Amino acid sequence: MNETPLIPAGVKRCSKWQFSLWMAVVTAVLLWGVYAMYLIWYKGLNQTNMNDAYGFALWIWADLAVIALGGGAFFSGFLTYIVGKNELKNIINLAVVIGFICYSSALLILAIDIGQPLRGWFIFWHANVHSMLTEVAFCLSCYFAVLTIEFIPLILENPKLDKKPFWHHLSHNMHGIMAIFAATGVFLSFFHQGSLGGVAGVLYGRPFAFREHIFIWPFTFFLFTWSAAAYGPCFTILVTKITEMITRKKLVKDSAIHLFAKISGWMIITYIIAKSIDTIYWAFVTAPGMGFTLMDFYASSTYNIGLLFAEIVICGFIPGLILITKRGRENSFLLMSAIILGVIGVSLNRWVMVLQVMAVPVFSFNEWYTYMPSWQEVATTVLPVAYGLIVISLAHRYLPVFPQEKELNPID
Amino acid sequence: MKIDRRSFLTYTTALVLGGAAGSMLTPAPWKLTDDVSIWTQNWPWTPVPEDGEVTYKQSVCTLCPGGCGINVRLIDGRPVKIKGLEDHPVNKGSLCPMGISGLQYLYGPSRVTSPLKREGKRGEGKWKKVSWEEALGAVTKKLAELRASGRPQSVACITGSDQGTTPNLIGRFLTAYGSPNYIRSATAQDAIEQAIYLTQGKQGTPVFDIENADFVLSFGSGILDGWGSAGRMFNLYGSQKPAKKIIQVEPRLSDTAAKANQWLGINPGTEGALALGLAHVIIKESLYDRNFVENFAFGFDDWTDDNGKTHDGFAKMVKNFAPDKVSKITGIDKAEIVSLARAFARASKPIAINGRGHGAIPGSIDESLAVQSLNALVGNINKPGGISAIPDSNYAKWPEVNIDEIASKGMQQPRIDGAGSEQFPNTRFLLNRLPEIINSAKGESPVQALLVTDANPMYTLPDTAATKKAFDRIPFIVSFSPYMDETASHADYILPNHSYLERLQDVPTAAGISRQVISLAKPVVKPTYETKHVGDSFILIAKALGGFIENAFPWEDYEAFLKETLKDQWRKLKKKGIIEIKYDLPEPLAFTFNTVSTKFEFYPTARGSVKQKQNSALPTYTPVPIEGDVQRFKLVLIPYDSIRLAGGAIANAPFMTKTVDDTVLKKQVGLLEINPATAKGLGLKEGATALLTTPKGETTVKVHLYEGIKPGIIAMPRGLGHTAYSEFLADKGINVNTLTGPIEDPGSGLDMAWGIRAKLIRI
Amino acid sequence: MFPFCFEWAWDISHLVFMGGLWYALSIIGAGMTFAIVKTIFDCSGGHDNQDHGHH
Amino acid sequence: MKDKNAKRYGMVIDLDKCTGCGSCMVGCYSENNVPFKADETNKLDSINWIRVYKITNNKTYPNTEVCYLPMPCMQCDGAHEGHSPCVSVCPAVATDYDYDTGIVSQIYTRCFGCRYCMAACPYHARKFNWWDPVWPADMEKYLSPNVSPRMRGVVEKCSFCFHRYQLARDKAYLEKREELEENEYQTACAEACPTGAITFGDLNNKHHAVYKLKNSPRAFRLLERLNTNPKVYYLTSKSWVRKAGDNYLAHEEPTKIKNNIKEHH
Repeated sequence: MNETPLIPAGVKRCSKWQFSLWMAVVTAVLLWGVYAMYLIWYKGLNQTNMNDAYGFALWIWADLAVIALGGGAFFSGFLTYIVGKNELKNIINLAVVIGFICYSSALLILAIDIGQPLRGWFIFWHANVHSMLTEVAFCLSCYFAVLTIEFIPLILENPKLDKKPFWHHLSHNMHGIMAIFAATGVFLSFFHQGSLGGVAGVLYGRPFAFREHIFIWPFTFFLFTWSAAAYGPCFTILVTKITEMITRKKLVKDSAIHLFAKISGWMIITYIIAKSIDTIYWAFVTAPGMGFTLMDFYASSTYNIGLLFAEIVICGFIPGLILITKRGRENSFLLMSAIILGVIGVSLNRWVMVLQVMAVPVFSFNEWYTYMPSWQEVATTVLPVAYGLIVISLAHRYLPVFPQEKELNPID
Repeated sequence: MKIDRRSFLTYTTALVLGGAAGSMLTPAPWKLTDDVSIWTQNWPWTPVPEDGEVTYKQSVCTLCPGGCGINVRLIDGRPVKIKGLEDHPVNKGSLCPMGISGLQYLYGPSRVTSPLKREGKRGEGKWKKVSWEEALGAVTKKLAELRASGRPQSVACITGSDQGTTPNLIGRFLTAYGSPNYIRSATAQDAIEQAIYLTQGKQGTPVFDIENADFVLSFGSGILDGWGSAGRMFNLYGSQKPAKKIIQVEPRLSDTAAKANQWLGINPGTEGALALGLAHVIIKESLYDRNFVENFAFGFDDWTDDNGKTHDGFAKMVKNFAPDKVSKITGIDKAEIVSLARAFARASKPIAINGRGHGAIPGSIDESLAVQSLNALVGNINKPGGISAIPDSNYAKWPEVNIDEIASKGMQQPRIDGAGSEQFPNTRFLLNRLPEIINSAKGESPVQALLVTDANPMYTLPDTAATKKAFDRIPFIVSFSPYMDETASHADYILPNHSYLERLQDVPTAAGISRQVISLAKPVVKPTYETKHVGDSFILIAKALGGFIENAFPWEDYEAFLKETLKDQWRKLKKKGIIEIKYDLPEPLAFTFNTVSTKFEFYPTARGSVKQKQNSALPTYTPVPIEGDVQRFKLVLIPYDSIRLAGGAIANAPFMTKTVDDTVLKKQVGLLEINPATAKGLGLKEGATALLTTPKGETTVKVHLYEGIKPGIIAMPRGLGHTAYSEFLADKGINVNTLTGPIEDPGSGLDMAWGIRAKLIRI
Repeated sequence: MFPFCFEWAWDISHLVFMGGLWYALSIIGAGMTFAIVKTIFDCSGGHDNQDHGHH
Repeated sequence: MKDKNAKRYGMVIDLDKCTGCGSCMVGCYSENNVPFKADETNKLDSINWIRVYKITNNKTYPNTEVCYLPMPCMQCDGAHEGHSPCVSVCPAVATDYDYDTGIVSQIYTRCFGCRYCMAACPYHARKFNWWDPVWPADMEKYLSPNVSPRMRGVVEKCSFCFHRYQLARDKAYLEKREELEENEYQTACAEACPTGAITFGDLNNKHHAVYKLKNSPRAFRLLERLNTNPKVYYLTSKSWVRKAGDNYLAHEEPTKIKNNIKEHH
């Protein structure tokens, strides 16, 4: 089959065999994950190393992490369509693709994670509106619909599809009202990102997780939305950089990257200040009220105070400060360091807010709970990575993801 | 329009997509989603128990000798729940976890569901299902052969009890057949009974009237760990007055010790010394019951026999047990000893009891005598809140049994286990000696056929290897066990008894209770499998053997036999489930004893002839020799009992094993309790794996660091390490009996071992 | 999620939460309907796709 | 929503009387069709609606003390009644607070196994069915029809034997009685406890034993400082046991801590 009509005009792509080889490797990893997924669905959650103390584990972390990392989509949408930062149009397509991958992965992981996947829809049908998880499920699904809608026009820009009048018009018309979708997406994201923070923050039986509330929302609600908006762009930039590295060409102009990085930097700085205030209040007021000192929560060898330092200083203030300074973000090494630290930082935060919550003993006579994921859990968590690589590879090969690519890489 | 491949693909795609979208508008996908979830709510492999009419049946639990009343809830005749019987005089509604687990002994993979004949090697687990005719026929044939060859005495029978009509029926069978070798499994009750016999001259079931006592001094008795009738003890503890004191003396902080008012950590095996030390203080400070000692006791003061020879009295003898010395022996602080003695003597109704843990091992006869003497010192004999004995029950009216010449000859042979011999005249059964006797026999085994019912010696006897070796020398073993226990799995034939909820059985008074209570265990459900009441099996074998043996069993079956032998009592028993024979305690100041002196004998004269070596029959303290070289084995291993682990003939139900803590069993490995200080010296951390070696065997264990155990002592529970039963019990932990061995009490022949030396190496 | 599900209650929580949900769903639904309807209209209007300027 | 005749069923467990025998656990297994596996030594995948913990005072031999601590579901009221830690988080209303009895229910056929309730419960009262339950060799025959066996993939927990409440109420209804007698509705664990350490009844009813017991100076609740407001009370005469039942800062004394939340009446 001749690929040429499928590849956007004016850009160069690697050879078919090279691409096929790459896809074969990634597909093999994907199949490993699919096999694990089959085992889990067929035999049940006994295939995992979760237990009654660790009901939430690797998967919930993966969910929270991918949604935070996919936060670049809603935030770039917000900046582009609502704030009017048109420069970001050059990166928003990728943000949407990443968002789509992240959210579809999150939904898949949730479907694996629940004990009765065939009853999963009860969360909608029998919704308990007071549960943070209900809010997560609704907003996540709705926002996934929005992301799909945002992704469709990009798919329709495939040269072959674009030739069909219906798809061409549809793409055009969807573009026309994209601001409305984007605004809806921002609204939904605000809530589900927040609700994911709320998932831990409302657990008043878990002193490590519980935070004071503003109205019905715990602090973590706002911190999660904020951190997703702050660190999501880091991941978008990181994926851009990795794609550039692999394809060995520049895909997005520095102006767009630097603008995005700068906004991200300021979001990180403000977030980490808020997070610090939250931590101080929690350490000195909330936790002691329940009979805990801060160090009680960091009394294990795995979960020691170094984690808190890493999260706030190394992966918070440092990348934030790099990104808000012009010289920092314009130095490619510092920029890369900052966005990598940022991605680690938000993932670490989500890890702590899921796994450390479970690990901390609430009774003085209990030991710290330990957990090591089974290979099935690891494989199903790697599965979305493989899936993401496949989608990004296909999208990059066949769709005009980077509007500036042609201009930056003219074909002689 | 030309349909080429491309447009075909396009149209197909459009059709599929359109079809999918369109079908969403139909009810089909929604209905399917709903149906699928309804399916998950009704998975065919998740059982739905049938509902029906609720009824209750009352019976008695016979899983242990405790004799607690049970109330069984049934749905359309199907038992679904067991709870304690509220108005039963033994347990008053309380029940132990084993009793509550009862339904798991009715069904489950451990049940033997039909007669089995061994196919492969012994213990290999290869069986052939056979008919009852074949199984009974094979046993009859073997027994007939042995009789024909003039060796009826080479048939031995091991049972769990010798009280009640079923054991008596089996005893009658052996008598008619011609074998004196009826052997009851021994417990601490044997030593206590003998001590009571020696001091009071009464043969009977011991009574500990803890109900009415106000100060309970327990020398290691696990009164809240399953000692005696567990239901009764728990009920007593729960309803006792706050003023009642429990003092627990044992090297390990057991559940009993944890609930006691005071726990005294003692060097294991030195309980007897402590009892004498307490006696010392009580006598020295004149705190004893002068009236009882002066008027109703013999041998307190020095006395002169008919030959004019002067003997030391108890008072003189205990002068050797001053607190200083006893403190050194027992490891208990001198001041504690003195204050305990005073508190015990000054209490209005103090009682001292012994028998370690559940009482699996009889223990030294001197120790039991010392404890009985302590009770006598405070005048606590034959009165409320004290110690006495209920005469062996004789409610069944047995017709005389006539025996033929072969049987008569057989019955005149000495017992194989040596009980009742010149060496051990006061001991009735000595199962612990059997393996050694068989193993050391020259030529063929003195036991040619072994019948086992309500007992599991292959598991419960200390030194499992020796027991197995002995059993391997017995050519013919028959088990009547309803469960595939260790002994059954080494048998040649299994003639499975009904499970306890399926069979009729009278249950006589259990040890400890101050009233004579005979209860009737009634079938709450029809037999589920092809099993037969053990009484019926014996009657059928007797009938098949013919002659005098057949004549000794003129009844159609066990029920008919029960009806005829119990006579009047039967109607009452059947109707009420219980007959209670009021046991009247003698009036105070009217103490009469059946001893030579007609008094309570601090100096047990009946013991005189066997204590020649010692010159005196007085109980004294000589350290129980403990097996193992102290240089090689620096630690001491003691077995302990837990209410959540059945260490006896009937093993744990899955529910009980489920309650066992992960500090006792972790996956398939048993945990050994060790004091952190001792562990540190051995470089062992919590959960570390170690090799445990004793003179009897070795095993891999994990260690559990426990402050509640005396440094230098290590402890393992009884009840784990089964090799038979099912996956719910087998190969979990180690059977502590594989690591220990019996030590024969020179006075009684009973096993008096309390532990064994051991070595622990980190691996 | 519907008033006929038995968990439903006419309380503030349900009104706010489900109100928000149905509001968002309506916008998404209306937006997509609009885009599709307009596309069909655009196509049936006989416009050649070449006539449209590229966005 | 709340009936004026509403009950608040609760439990008082006398730790001074508990001997750790495990009868409550076994009584519960057999009452509630709790499954069992070949290996139940991993207590984190072992289904127990009531679990007896063994705690020690951490002192060295011979000053060591042990206390057994049976823990069923605490049937928390939460800061305001109905706001139990688990009920408020269940996304599918599979666990609910019954305002007539104060009992937190679990609907197995509704639960889809997200385990959020387990994360929310500080008492580890909630257990997940990691496996399909199996009753081997005819053991299905002893299952009670009053409690449905659970399928794999759902959460379960102590229900204060709610089915017994229903049976007692049905009986009272047939006999045209409005109120239940104290002994008509008792949980299986309270019934099984051979030392009578567990007392069960309506905490609001002056005539019920629990009413008096919960006001004993020996009474306390587990993790009260989290404001879970449990309906299971404990009695102990040992200060170290009381201290182990909650978390305290170094300078704090358990009896002097005022709880933010008072129990409801």
